[in-house]
Amino acid sequence: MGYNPDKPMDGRISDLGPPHYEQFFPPVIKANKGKWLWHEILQPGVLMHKSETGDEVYTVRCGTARLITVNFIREICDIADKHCDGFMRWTTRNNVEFMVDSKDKVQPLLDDLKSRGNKFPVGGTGAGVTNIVHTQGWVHCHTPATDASGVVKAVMDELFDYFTSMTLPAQVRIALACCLNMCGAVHASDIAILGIHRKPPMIDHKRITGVCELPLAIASCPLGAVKPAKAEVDGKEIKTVKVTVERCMFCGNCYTMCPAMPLADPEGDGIAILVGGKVSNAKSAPKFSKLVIPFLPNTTPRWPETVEAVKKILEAYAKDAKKYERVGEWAERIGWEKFFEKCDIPFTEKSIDDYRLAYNTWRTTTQFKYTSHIK
Amino acid sequence: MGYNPDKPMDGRISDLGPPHYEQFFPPVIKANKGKWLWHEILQPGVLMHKSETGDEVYTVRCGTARLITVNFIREICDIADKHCDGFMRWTTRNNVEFMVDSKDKVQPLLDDLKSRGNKFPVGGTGAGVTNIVHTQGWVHCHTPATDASGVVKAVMDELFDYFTSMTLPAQVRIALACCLNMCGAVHASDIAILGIHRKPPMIDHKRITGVCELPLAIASCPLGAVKPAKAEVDGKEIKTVKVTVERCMFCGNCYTMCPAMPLADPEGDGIAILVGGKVSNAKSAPKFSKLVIPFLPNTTPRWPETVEAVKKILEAYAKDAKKYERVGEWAERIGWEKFFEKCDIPFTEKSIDDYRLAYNTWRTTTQFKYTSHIK
Amino acid sequence: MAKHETPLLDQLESGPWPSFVTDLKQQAATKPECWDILGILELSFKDRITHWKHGGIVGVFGYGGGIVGRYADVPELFPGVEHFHTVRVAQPSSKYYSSANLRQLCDLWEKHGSGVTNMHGSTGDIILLGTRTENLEPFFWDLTHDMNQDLGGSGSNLRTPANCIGESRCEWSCYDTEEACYKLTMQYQDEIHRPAFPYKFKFKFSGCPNDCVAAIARSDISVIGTWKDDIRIDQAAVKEYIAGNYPSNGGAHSGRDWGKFDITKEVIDLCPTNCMWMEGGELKIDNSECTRCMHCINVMPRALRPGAEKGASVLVGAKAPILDGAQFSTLVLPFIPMSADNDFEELVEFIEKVWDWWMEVGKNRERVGETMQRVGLPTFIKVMELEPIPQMVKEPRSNPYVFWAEEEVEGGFERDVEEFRAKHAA
Amino acid sequence: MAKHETPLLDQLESGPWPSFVTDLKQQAATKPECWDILGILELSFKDRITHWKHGGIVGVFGYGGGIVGRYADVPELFPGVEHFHTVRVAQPSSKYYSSANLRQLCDLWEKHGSGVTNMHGSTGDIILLGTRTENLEPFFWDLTHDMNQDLGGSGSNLRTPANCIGESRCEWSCYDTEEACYKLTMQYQDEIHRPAFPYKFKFKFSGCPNDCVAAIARSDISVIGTWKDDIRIDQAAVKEYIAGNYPSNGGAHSGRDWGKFDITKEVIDLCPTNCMWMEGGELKIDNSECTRCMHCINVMPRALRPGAEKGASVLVGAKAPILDGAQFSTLVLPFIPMSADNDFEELVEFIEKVWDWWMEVGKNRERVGETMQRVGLPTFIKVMELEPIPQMVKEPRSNPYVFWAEEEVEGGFERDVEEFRAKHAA
Ligand code: SRM
Ligand code: SRM
Ligand code: SRM
Ligand code: SRM
Ligand code: SF4
Ligand code: SF4
Ligand code: SF4
Ligand code: SF4
Ligand code: SF4
Ligand code: SF4
Ligand code: SF4
Ligand code: SF4
Repeated sequence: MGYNPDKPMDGRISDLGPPHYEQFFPPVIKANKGKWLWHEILQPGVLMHKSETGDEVYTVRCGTARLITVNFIREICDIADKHCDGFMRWTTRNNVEFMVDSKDKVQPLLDDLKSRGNKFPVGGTGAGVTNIVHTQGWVHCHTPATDASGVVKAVMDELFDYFTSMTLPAQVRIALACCLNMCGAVHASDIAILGIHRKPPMIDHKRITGVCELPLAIASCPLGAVKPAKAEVDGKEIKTVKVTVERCMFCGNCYTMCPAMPLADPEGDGIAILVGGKVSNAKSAPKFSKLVIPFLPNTTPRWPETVEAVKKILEAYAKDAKKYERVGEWAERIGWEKFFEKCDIPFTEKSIDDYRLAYNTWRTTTQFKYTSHIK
Repeated sequence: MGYNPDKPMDGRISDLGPPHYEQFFPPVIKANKGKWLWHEILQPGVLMHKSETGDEVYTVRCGTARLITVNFIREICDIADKHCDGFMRWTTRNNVEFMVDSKDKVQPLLDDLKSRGNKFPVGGTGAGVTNIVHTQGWVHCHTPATDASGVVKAVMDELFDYFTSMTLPAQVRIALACCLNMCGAVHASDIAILGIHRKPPMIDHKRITGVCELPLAIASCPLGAVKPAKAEVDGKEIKTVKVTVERCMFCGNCYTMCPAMPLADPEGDGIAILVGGKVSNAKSAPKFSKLVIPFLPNTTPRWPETVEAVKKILEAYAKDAKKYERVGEWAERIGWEKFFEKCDIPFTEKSIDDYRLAYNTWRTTTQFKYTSHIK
Repeated sequence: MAKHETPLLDQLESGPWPSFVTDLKQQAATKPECWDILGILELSFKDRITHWKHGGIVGVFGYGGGIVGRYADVPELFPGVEHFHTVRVAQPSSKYYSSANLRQLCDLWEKHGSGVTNMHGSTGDIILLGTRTENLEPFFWDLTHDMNQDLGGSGSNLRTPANCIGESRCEWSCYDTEEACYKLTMQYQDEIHRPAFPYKFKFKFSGCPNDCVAAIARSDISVIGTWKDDIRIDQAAVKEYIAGNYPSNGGAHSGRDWGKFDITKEVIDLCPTNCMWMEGGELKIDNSECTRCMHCINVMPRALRPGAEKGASVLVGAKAPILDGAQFSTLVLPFIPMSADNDFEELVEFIEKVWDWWMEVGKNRERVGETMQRVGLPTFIKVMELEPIPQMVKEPRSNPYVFWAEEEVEGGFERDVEEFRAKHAA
Repeated sequence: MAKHETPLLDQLESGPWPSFVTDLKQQAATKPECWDILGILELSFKDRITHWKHGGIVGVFGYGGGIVGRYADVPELFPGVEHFHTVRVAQPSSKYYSSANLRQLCDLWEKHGSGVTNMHGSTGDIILLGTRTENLEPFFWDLTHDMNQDLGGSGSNLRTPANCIGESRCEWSCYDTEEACYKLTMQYQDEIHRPAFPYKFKFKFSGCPNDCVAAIARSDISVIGTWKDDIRIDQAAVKEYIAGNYPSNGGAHSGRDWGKFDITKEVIDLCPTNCMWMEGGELKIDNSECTRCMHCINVMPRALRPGAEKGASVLVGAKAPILDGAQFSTLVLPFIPMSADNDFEELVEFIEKVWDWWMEVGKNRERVGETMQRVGLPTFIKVMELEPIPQMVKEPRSNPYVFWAEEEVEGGFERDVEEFRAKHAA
């Protein structure tokens, strides 16, 4: 049987939801759910969880590109079939995890993974760098200001040793979002790579009629930069919009609402670096990432400026922070003026907030440290 | 000679500025300015400063009502003449200070002060409560929501022992402002007593013409609650304003701009208590005071509810805080939920910010303490 | 389809990190449209700009979500990706799979689509990347009929909920995140598939405050495990840590020599509430001061465990920065029980209250966190029929701009200005 | 004038704190209008409302400030306070006085006014409380001619500057606050007396970060002493503190038994930057990490002193909450020298730059801090021709909403949509 276009509603099934998770549990997981007592990371990428039943589960975590093919998934299935009773899982950061129920099964699994070239790097645990949460970029989306998978590959190649080791003061979470919509949720990452536009939208008057609801386009702009206007198209006056460019901060929301207002541009677009965000409630409350480098160009295919910037920050942090200290906790302890100095990042007025709640970020105390910024 | 109303500009002198301070220095101050090495508070209200020249200056600090008469000032001058070579000063919190240049002159001065009844209480130093910075209230101002001098007298009577001793964890600065203009700058005090209105302005249509510039009155409202309107006065239609009462938060700014919009009301007006502000940069940065009791009535002549509330907070703090910890530092360390519990203050939605930068005060972490608030 | 030159992308084949370029090239052997994926991406690398058109409304009958339409803006160059819609397939809780299940999905996607995926999307779905409009219904038919599986969410509706691994492999989980995620996903299939909300809405479930699914940053309703009673201490194990016999932080720091474990420096001094101390060789915790931040437990997993009276905190309103700046979720329910036995009744009741209100007052494209900001937290609390409690805020307001309702003020708001003037000359 | 019954006020005569009621009653013996002050205040205590009319524009010729007009709204009951204007007399730096000077002022005020004062007003002035319009010029004549003194500020002009006691009696002062206050007050007499600003403007001068004149909370330009080099340590005195021979905090805590002085708990652990430690019995400070908060110096005044290379931080924009909420001043110049020898040139130059700009762009009744908020800190810094430095902010922005100027972006903002469409089909 199969889908019959002539009777599309015949036999249609809907609202099934996802499959029940339990059917996919490896046996040791099924037997011990809710009974785990403690865990230990035996080596980078290898976790052991101990159950009150005495059982143990060994997890081997591998980095992936996230953008993967069915070919590749089948290879993952092969490995799972061979070592893990046919089960596996993915983490919330796009790593794949293979689980075995006894210690002696770990090394054969590791050996197998290793034998497959650079496809299954083992790591991403503990005080290291794990996989970069990221988004579509030029592979799929219509609004990106940079690519996603390409930048991630370039950065992870450079940080690879941090993925396969646990030498940092704490876990470092890197994320990438290719535009201000922030599907990569970079707003709360230790290091965030954010695609940004820097040119105001063009108005495609020829196309705007029909594809845009003008009032929605006008309302979309948080700064009121989109205004009603008229234009001549093919000799006829049409209703359209215009943009007050001095008020535009390139958020792209107008383009989301109106396809006739593209902003992307080879020169205008690039990457901003934000740092110091975190999600967990451990020690300190969740923190937003802060903008420290306002712009780096889209130098394809390997974004050397971005790779370099991320590495510089990571290394300054690795050198200076205390054990357990997340990047943001470190920056706050030493003071942001010292952060810029230690990371050797020039401070620009672009890092000074001038949006809605800006006053809260102004320094309203005499407490500051002397740095090279003070001449 | 003297002022001649017929020739007002004749012989007029202006822009003289204040007298030069140096002529008012006690000799020991003049000789040692810029040379002081250290100080010690010998007993509450008595300071000793040591100079690198070996000189010492002993300062005796006395509380005053601030609202004082020339009679009273002359009495202060008598004391200064008798003990201090005719010099004295006032502090930034309205205490009067008598200085002598040797230790043996201190006791006679103290004895003299003591002999004058309750006029010259000695204290206000160190880890105690010093004078309450305050404003005009019903003695002089047109916008107060409470009195100033009366409330201060009632509160200081109750806290008197804290003025004459140094038993608190740190200095506690209390301030009072009789309306939201906050001339008493209560926005950064350990404990703040703030006069608040709670009824929207009335509109005196009969009077508005002439005394108000309507556009200014309309623009004065931060929430846009003041709108243009028309009214009939003596059979004639006039331009006036109306107030959308649901949008009014009783700030009084319209009344400041327009005398025909009085808000004061015996039932509506009263006192809010804010706590945890500080000015100094010692240890922690300056902090704003936070609203913890939204309303207490104007129970003249001694405001027992207000006195009681201030005392309760002060005593909870005295009992619980660590040495050197200001009220706000204490509240932040224990958590505001514990503050309300320890001070036995009911928490109301009025303490939850809903003004401009409100989101910054929302709790965006899972970190909280269990208190009786959680049922 | 033609093989394209990809000199720029080729440079992404070297280096130790897995290369999606290599993977795509290998897949192209059996799925030639992958050449066009590589081709159009190479063009973007050259032009430094995307080559996808804006949006495109496609879907399967009866669903308002689950598919994101996409068309190439250079279709003549890359006909294989002229249509390139993504399909969001709802993932199972915690993203466990059997190879049987995945192989079947791979076969389906090879048949109906490009053979390219994201495992997984940022929200949590299985993202099947690229197919033509005419393939959508056949794929959906097979997915439902052959695999008994379904699409996830997109558009102004409930998005596919996600959860941390929870009790299935984590010792700290304070409730069954998998079951909660599954139950609520099943219960709200209609809300997932048929747009009825002002804007998107997300649930995420973490088992403890470490928040491994980033719920507090990325979901409109964040359900984060916590406990009510005391942290469970195994004093013998504490001693082992002190003796250096157990690795600190479960071995997470073993790659560098940080010196001998120092319980004072590493645990007691880093406790944000300073509520721990050593006494007679034992570790003590004043649990009434503890904010359950997890730090001490993280550092000494063999000695410390969350309490036994478990449940969750519910926080509301996280979102990305468009338009007013990013928001974390705000603590609204400090503690609720989370039990599958009563079908998570307390949570469900709260969720539906939030929706009822938001669907009524939320503006078009206004996330619930933005609606909360617009009406103010006090109003939100009131409409949720909750008691205001200090746990909802970091600190009380510092401005004095309090609204008073007429009925709260003795004598009301109405006053007679003539009467006033009789006592107060103008 | 008639004596009034004051049963409510009478209750404020008891109690240990000095009673303004008693004082006023005694003054009434020679200044009978004090009865009317008591009378109208008693009426307010009874009615629980003020009995003063709104404003009233009065003053002395040629000045726009210095007098606050005030009229009773029940003049028939209390004719002695029908007019009740206050006069703000500029106070000397640090509010030192000779009895001769004060006695003369008292005589003048007894002659021309009510004999009631505030020592001092919140801004710092001597407040002479209550006189009639026709007395203003004669009082001013005598004040200027007989006493060589002057009025302070009110209205939309520079308000009377104020300072902490500074070097004259405080060992911590990092510049001469008295001289700075005096010099600038003299220099800006015109700005004080003749309204030319969008709104009020205040200067306050504190000698160190303890900020005893509350500059950071209450002045549009806050000048707060600080230093550049190292805290000066007398190690012998440190030992005395440790031995318990010197009282901690200059004896400020001597009223309670806090136990033996513990330098670790009381100083080192409370240092906000954790930059202190003991080594070989000596106290060490990593001064490059110190933020000069004063805590350690406050606690051990005999052992520690500010550095020798002194000056001030300049912060801008403090104000009370009307309209947008209160503001503290924001750090704009981290360090400037403060020397009377060059007439505080660096400060004066900055002040005038701020004024030039604010007078041009400030709206009516907009404090400079509000103007800063309206235009944004980056713009303010630019118009002040300052380098943006991280010391100006607590932390970098967390939203990504950066403005880029056209000239900063390669290729500028102008683009041709036709050209774009040629490469990107719509
Ligand atoms: C597998 C995974 C959950 C899942 O459902 O997939 C997971 C698993 C564990 N997390 Fe996590 N965390 C996972 C994502 C996260 C996230 C979410 C994210 O990064 O987007 C966070 C919040 C990140 C943040 O704060 O920005 C997270 C914050 C933590 C923390 C808090 C650490 C801190 O100092 O802030 C801990 C505790 C610790 O590591 O000491 C923790 C601890 C753990 C433990 C030790 C829990 C346990 O007892 O099993 C697990 C192994 C940790 C390890 O890998 O070192 N996990 N963990 C996720 C693995 C992602 C990956 O592939 O790298
Ligand atoms: C006399 C006066 C200055 C003046 O020009 O008049 C003054 C004088 C001194 N202050 Fe002050 N302060 C004076 C108002 C202030 C203010 C302003 C205010 O309260 O409005 C503050 C900021 C208050 C705040 O933070 O809210 C202030 C915050 C300090 C601090 C910081 C304390 C802290 O922990 O935050 C110190 C240091 C200390 O006490 O350890 C200090 C220390 C001192 C010292 C010890 C300085 C010295 O070496 O001489 C002086 C005696 C302190 C005492 O009385 O215990 N002074 N001091 C003011 C006395 C007011 C009064 O009559 O009570
Ligand atoms: C596919 C995915 C990125 C990815 O590569 O993983 C994605 C892709 C898009 N997101 Fe997203 N979002 C995705 C997770 C997120 C997340 C993360 C999350 O859910 O945890 C966020 C931040 C959290 C949040 O919801 O605030 C996110 C915040 C946005 C926003 C900003 C929403 C806001 O309120 O600020 C938009 C803009 C919009 O809705 O118009 C957006 C819009 C979009 C659109 C539909 C583009 C648009 O402007 O209409 C993207 C389609 C891309 C494409 O061509 O396929 N996407 N988006 C993620 C969904 C996969 C999945 O279902 O698993
Ligand atoms: C007399 C004094 C209170 C006192 O009892 O000490 C005072 C009294 C008045 N202040 Fe004030 N302010 C006084 C110091 C302050 C201070 C404190 C300071 O200067 O350190 C502040 C807070 C700091 C600030 O400037 O922001 C202050 C913030 C206000 C405001 C709110 C200004 C704002 O920008 O938010 C107003 C409202 C206005 O300007 O219209 C105001 C207005 C007023 C008016 C003129 C009433 C009005 O609405 O027009 C009051 C006249 C009262 C009267 O009848 O005498 N007063 N005012 C203080 C001046 C005495 C002096 O010269 O020494
Ligand atoms: S972050 Fe922006 S460009 Fe990237 S996938 Fe999301 S919406 Fe598209
Ligand atoms: S990009 Fe953003 S700021 Fe610029 S016009 Fe569009 S909506 Fe407005
Ligand atoms: S605080 Fe308000 S009522 Fe009090 S003196 Fe100032 S302006 Fe007048
Ligand atoms: S009191 Fe304030 S909020 Fe109310 S109408 Fe007047 S200006 Fe507006
Ligand atoms: S959030 Fe807590 S319960 Fe869930 S996986 Fe992370 S550590 Fe475990
Ligand atoms: S969970 Fe956090 S707050 Fe509680 S005792 Fe442990 S470290 Fe302290
Ligand atoms: S501010 Fe500093 S210098 Fe001025 S009096 Fe206070 S402690 Fe002394
Ligand atoms: S002044 Fe403050 S920051 Fe500097 S060493 Fe002393 S306590 Fe630490």
